[in-house]
Amino acid sequence: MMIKIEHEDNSLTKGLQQFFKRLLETREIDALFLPVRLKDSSSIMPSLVTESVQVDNAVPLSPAFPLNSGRMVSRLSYKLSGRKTAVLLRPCEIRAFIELIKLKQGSRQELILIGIDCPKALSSSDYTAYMEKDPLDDDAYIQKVFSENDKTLNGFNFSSACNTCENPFPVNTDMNILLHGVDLSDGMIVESASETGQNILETLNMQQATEPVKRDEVVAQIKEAGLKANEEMIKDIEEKTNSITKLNSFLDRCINCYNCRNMCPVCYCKECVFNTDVFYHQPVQYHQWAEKKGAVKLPTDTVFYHLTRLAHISHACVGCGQCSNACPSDINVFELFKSVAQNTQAAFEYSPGTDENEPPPLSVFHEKEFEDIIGIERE
Amino acid sequence: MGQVSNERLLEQTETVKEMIQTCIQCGTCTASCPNNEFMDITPRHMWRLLLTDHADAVFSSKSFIMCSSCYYCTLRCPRGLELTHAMSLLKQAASKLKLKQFQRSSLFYEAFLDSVKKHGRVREMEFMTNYFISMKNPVIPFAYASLGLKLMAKGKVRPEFPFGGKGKLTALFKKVAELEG
Amino acid sequence: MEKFEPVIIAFVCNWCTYTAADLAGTSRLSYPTNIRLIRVMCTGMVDPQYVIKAFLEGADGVLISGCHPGDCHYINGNYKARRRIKLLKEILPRFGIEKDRLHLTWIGASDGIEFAEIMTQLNDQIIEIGPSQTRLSKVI
Amino acid sequence: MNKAIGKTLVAGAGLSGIRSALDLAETGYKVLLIDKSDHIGGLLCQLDNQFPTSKCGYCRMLPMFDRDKSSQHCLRKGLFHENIEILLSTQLISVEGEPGDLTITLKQNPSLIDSSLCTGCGECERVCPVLVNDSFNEGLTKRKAIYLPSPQSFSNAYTIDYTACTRCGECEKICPTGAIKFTEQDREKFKILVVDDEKIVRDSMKEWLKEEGFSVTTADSGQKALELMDDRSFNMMLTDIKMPGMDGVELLAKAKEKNEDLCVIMMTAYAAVDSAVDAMKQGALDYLTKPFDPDVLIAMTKKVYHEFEIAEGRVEQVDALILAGGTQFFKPELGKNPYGYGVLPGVVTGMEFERLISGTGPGKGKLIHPKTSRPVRKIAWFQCVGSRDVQTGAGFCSNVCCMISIKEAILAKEKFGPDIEATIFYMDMRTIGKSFDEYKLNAQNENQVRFVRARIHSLDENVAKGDGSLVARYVDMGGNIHKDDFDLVVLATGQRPAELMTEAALKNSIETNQWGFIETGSFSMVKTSRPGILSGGSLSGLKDISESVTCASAAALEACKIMHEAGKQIIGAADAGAIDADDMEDLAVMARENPRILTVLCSCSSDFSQRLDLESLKSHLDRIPENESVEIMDKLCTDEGWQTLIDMIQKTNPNRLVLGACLPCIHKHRIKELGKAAGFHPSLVETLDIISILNQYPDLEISKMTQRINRELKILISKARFKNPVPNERLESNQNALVIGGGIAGITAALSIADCGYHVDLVEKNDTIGGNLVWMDKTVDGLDIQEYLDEKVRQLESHSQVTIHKKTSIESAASHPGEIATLLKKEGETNDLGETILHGVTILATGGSQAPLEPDVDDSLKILTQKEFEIVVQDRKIEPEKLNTVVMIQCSGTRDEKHNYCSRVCCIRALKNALFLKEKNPDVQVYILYRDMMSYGFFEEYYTEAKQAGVIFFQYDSANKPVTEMHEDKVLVKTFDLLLDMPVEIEADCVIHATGILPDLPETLADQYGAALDTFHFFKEADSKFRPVDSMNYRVFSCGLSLKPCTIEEAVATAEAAAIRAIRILSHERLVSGKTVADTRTAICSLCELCVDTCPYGARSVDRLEEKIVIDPAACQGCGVCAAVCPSGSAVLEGLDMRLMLDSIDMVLS
Repeated sequence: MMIKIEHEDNSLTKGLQQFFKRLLETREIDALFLPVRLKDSSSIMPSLVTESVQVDNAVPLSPAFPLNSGRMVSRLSYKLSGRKTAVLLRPCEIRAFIELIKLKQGSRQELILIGIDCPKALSSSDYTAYMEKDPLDDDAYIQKVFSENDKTLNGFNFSSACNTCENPFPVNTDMNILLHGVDLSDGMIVESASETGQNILETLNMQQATEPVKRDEVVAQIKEAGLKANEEMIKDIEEKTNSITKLNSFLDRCINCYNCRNMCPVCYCKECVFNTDVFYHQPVQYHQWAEKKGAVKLPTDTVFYHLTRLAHISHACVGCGQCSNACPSDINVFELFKSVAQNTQAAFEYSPGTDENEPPPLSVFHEKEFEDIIGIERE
Repeated sequence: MGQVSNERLLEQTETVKEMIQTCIQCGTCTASCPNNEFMDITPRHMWRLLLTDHADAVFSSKSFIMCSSCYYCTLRCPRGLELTHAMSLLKQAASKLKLKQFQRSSLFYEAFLDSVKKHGRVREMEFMTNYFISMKNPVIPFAYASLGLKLMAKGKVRPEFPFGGKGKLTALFKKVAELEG
Repeated sequence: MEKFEPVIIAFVCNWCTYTAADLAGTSRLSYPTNIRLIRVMCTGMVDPQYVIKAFLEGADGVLISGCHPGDCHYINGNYKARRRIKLLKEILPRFGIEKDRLHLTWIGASDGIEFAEIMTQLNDQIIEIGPSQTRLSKVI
Repeated sequence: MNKAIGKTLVAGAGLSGIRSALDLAETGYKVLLIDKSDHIGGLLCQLDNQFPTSKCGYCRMLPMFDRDKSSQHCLRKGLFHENIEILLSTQLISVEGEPGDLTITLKQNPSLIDSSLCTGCGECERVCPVLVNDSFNEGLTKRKAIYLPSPQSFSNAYTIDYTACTRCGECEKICPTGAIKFTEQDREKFKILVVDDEKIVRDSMKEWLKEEGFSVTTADSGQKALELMDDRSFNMMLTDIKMPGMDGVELLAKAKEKNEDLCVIMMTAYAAVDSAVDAMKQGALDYLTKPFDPDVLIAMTKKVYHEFEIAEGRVEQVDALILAGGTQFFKPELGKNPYGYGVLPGVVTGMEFERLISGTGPGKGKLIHPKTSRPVRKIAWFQCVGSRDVQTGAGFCSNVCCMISIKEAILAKEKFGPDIEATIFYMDMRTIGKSFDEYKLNAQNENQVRFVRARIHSLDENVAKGDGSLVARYVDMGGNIHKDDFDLVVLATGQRPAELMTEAALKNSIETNQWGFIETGSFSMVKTSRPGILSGGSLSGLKDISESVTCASAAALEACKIMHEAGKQIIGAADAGAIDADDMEDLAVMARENPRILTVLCSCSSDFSQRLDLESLKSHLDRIPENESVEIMDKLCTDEGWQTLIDMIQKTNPNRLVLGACLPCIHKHRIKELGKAAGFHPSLVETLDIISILNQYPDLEISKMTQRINRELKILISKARFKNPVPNERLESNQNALVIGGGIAGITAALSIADCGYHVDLVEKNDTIGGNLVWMDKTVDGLDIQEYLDEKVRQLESHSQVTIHKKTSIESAASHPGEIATLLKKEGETNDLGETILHGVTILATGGSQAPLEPDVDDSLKILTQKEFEIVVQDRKIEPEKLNTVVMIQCSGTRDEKHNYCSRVCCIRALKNALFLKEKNPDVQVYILYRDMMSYGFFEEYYTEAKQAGVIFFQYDSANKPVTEMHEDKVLVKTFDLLLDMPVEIEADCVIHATGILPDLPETLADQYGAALDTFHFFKEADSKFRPVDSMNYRVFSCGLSLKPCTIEEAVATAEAAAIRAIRILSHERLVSGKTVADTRTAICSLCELCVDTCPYGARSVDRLEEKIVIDPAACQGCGVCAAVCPSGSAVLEGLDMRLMLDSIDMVLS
């Protein structure tokens, strides 16, 4: 079913807030999880909200994307809490969460997943700068981002991940808030995407809406634009990193801080193997490497680390771009990842985050597959 | 068939059926048989007919008559069945029952043996003459004419009567007759 | 110029390919000595990291070899290995490590001759491809 | 009191011998494993792949827990186990005594080669002038008289073919280590007497034999010979038969009176062979037909001499004896040889074909014609060569040839391409195993193997073509004659009793059947007529791998029972390698210490130094910081050398040792001693067999060789560096068993386990036990089933170690490492929580039943299943005397889309019922409508018997099944006679359908115990061939009908097998893991469970309470897939962990 969220005091944001308040008041749920502007701050962070009044600070659609909340939702759900939570997530956050479910890091059992057409995001550094320089108010931002498909905002760049995203639409949820192809002057539409979602929407008793007629067309346009941008980006990054030498230079500022992996929503390890004793080498080892090569850079294993991470989770990369966001050395890790993820995902016909019953490609096998790679015939 | 009932035929072939009871229809006999191509039904088919009590069908075929007793089938049968012997028992049955369709062969054998009995060896001309006479069909000799001439040209059949051996086999024939009851 | 002698690492499973290698040994079938065997329990235990490490440390070629499908001592380790090699073949060429530098083969316990042949062919092939970039440039 | 350890002798070290030996050794008994041949592994060493998977899996037979006690490599390389002593080239001579106290005499070939000195360099082979047929390749290739026993053997030691060796001594001269020692003068001690009236014969024989080094005396008459015998003793006499005066036969008798042990060989002209044969009956050993080739004489003499040489027996005291001598194959060259084997080109036996396509065979992995060396394209397989053929004295079926041929055809296609045309000529396709029918269909449909139902009478060369191709003439079902050309014809040769074993059996009064196969007792596949002596594997008739293995295990169970009843002890696994508290402390200290590695290189009396730059090697290795010291020593293989090493260890006090030497001195047991002497665990010693590498590259220059050895040593040093000194894990293990199902399989399993001293809970859902046996009267062999069942039930019910739970089902089960908890539910008790049983093993013997007739319309006793028929006849509701016509329809609802397997027992049951009817009423006409008559093995006799009794068989096609119609009080059966090509209608009083067997193993039940079901809903074996009663969960087994369709006897065997497989776990209070074993670093584990899902053995599970991954160290086989699937490195493979691997990579690349 579809219901309509109308403007509240001529504000879309307030209309949305109203919707979430109603949701919280239904008793169907105990808490909301959504981006909230922190008190006395311009920072918008994902927050767990239990008091209706707190919803007034929620910014469901903002250019801030400080971290992928998929990870946070996994913290909320990896064990039972006895509470029902409605979580609002961007499409890439949903995808990340679905991947985490497959890895037993979270569960949908106590969650209502609410998806939203992606409002895009500025990169973290640009966001800080943008906020300092006359930012748009929340409603204006929504109007702008859903009416134009620009790569910049007031001269600041949307993140590379957003600009090259071919799938900024929610799937795999209980309900979705739709803005693309919707006449925003008339409000927004919430569609149910599961039986649970439908039941909840029914209890809200809100005005029914009809399918936005232009949506398919707009969605197709956005996807196409995303694909095109993605293609260009990949061509570019491939050119920059298509040899070990080039990869060396691409990563030469890396300080092995592992922030990229810490912020990666699908890098679910409690501790990265590169932080374990396996890589806590004997002093003599460094000498031996130095003796072999003449010199060795410390910290070592930089390329090894990045290639390993590609091997471990590129198939699960949801393209959120948080790795680049987190890099203190401004290495565009995201682009590197996405360019490889595209290949690995295609190889296993795997599309991360779309179906929680689709097992991770390296956890399964078929007796008859990839027979072409067996043997030493040259490809 | 007409002249002899299946029941009567079955009685006559009882021993043969018993002999081949353990046949597993593998077909070795058939594939072994050098005369198979002249047979209207294969030996295997024939044994099968016997086993399933279709003796009439066996005797409406002439396959067993075509057996030239080369013993290949007996040699190779995995069940160790004495198939050649079984074939000759069928021939004997046919002869004993005086089945019309086998009359020619029965008479042929009789004429042959008569000649042997008399002379201790076969006298081709006498044997053939007797055979033709017993057939009581004036057309038959002509059918053999060309073959006869060929054999004569090669010296396989001689017009004169060879000598010797007379009466020496009588005892043997007598004994056989005794044995056969 | 000195003839290029490639450095090749072969991860061989304890049950089948290692037996074949042994058989090649006792049958006096020599294969290039620059191929370095590392015995593993099963090809299924070859972590992608081992292959990456080998290439980064200057290997010109890496071979993983185990039991034929269905022969795996551990039932299905070789199938799991196949997926990992497929994965690496999608990643490494992207960075200039040619697909043909990495191979997966099934060599059974009785295939001593095949083992020696494959080793020789592999060596020739890697010579043809030439030295790996990782040997030329120090990887950070 | 210290009781004696139980010991069993297993004669025959092939597949089944190994199984029996390992089962007993794993249980904790001592085993003496002997084999007459020079290598272990038997027939399977010659086969690369086996049906019904066309794959191998031989290694899956190896122990699963306490793995370090045994070898862990391909069984073709050999086997060792701490509890097994292996004697090769050894035969069984005699057995005396009672079960629990058997005295066994063995004779062993003298060893002319000291295997501890032989380095396998191959010089001897190079100089040996004698070329003989290589029996390993079935004579398709040649080998020297000194040779390596099997190409893959772990030990590189050479062996000598005593009968072929000419004792020229070349090898002895060239051997660099002095490993070969001939005792040539012994031949002089062998005294031969030649008796012949012809001087020329006497003289030339004397000359020939003297040349071979024997002492020869001659006599010109029998009288003279006897006189000579009064003077001195002879070992052998060669005598002519026809001599003036006393003839040879008379001389034989008189000579034997003087000297009973004298070997006499008769010489005779061809015409008098009969008298020679008579003489053999009177005690002559053999005969020679004159004129003979000197080579024949010499060979025969050598054979006798050889016997003389090894006559000295070794006497062993054991508790039980398992005969596992396997089988032999029919020799097609004997007898009528209609297929021209040995005469026509391109006619080979199945075994020869296996060698032709083997990687270690003559074609070196390519299929070439053995005679013309041309490529082969068209291949035919002829079934039943020497089976089901009274002309070759074989009234039996050989069980496995059909399947072997299918496998060979598939392999030919798979290995050599789809261009190969494969045709199998058969009579009945006996796909009698669970998945065999499917295998055949796959061969037919996927591999395009052509199946022709025809028996080939003989084979000819296609002379017109002149290319050596063969032409086969056959008749098809329609009666049409075909002539097909083939490049290669493979004869599926049938089974024959193993000669030596049968000989031994006869000598030791063990009963054999009419064909010479060991006869086993009623309802047992392993008990021979002599108590204490058991038959394993194919000795009692050829079996497929799964059945051989099952019988081998069953034999082991019986041996186990004997040893237990005789009060013999086992060596507990926990005690054997026991490490006391002090040692534990030392090890714990060692674990915290930095590695101090001592690397020792043997210079092997300067042999190594000629090929290696040992000094540069030393200086390279010295640079490795953990290398405390690198030493070069000489002749480590000698006792002095070894002592120097021990001294060095004591001096330098290392905590790791890396040894580079030759194979003999790095043999495992010596390393073990060394570990003890030096005070550390043997697993901390790493060894490199340098000589093998030197041998492999005889021409490699010193610098390159040094480099190579350097790299190999570095890998080992890396291993030593990261080796975990902590001892193997020990898992407390519950010692009770749970058997689910009270049919004959469950009863047998429970009794077997209880008889060996372990407590068993048996759960049966009904209120009676006995299962299917309850409704059965007699077996086809005429054995009384009720009597048997009553006795078993009585034993079970009165057994102090058995608790029976009737009317009880399984509510739930939970597995923990070392223990399974099962919650029972008694019928009728709804409220109470049922009883919980804690047990260490589970045996699923839930049985199966005859499939119902679908649709079951008839209640007038006209249309029945086999079971219904047997019951109504017993109840006299049907009186056989009153029946006129009975039709039996086989494969009614089996071997079709729905149940695509052969139920194995129905054909036998049909034959039994048919014979029963004929016995009760000779006038009843019985018709059996069948697809393939599955009267496998010796059951073939009943097929013949039924035919003799006048039962008529109609074969039908699966596409054209018989139909039945009720016509008043008769049933009209319509079928089609394929041979007569005509429809057949039979009016029957009664139609009996063979509906097949359905398993009764609920998926949920199997699942609760970590077992799985196969596609047919039977229990899924861990490996259908090599672990036929095990599940992937090492504590769960199955037997009887829930495992596979089987006869009572076979069900009993599977139950006994399941029992011993269980006992080998139950006998240990603690199970010891392997040194290479999985572990989890809980602190960094994210609990993603990828490792749990990927483990093929279910060794990993999640402890929900503790929130961590737990590992059953005994279940873990150390494959390491868990470590590879874990991105964080929290799943680790101890012993081969990532640090070690990465370090090894660094090492080989530096």
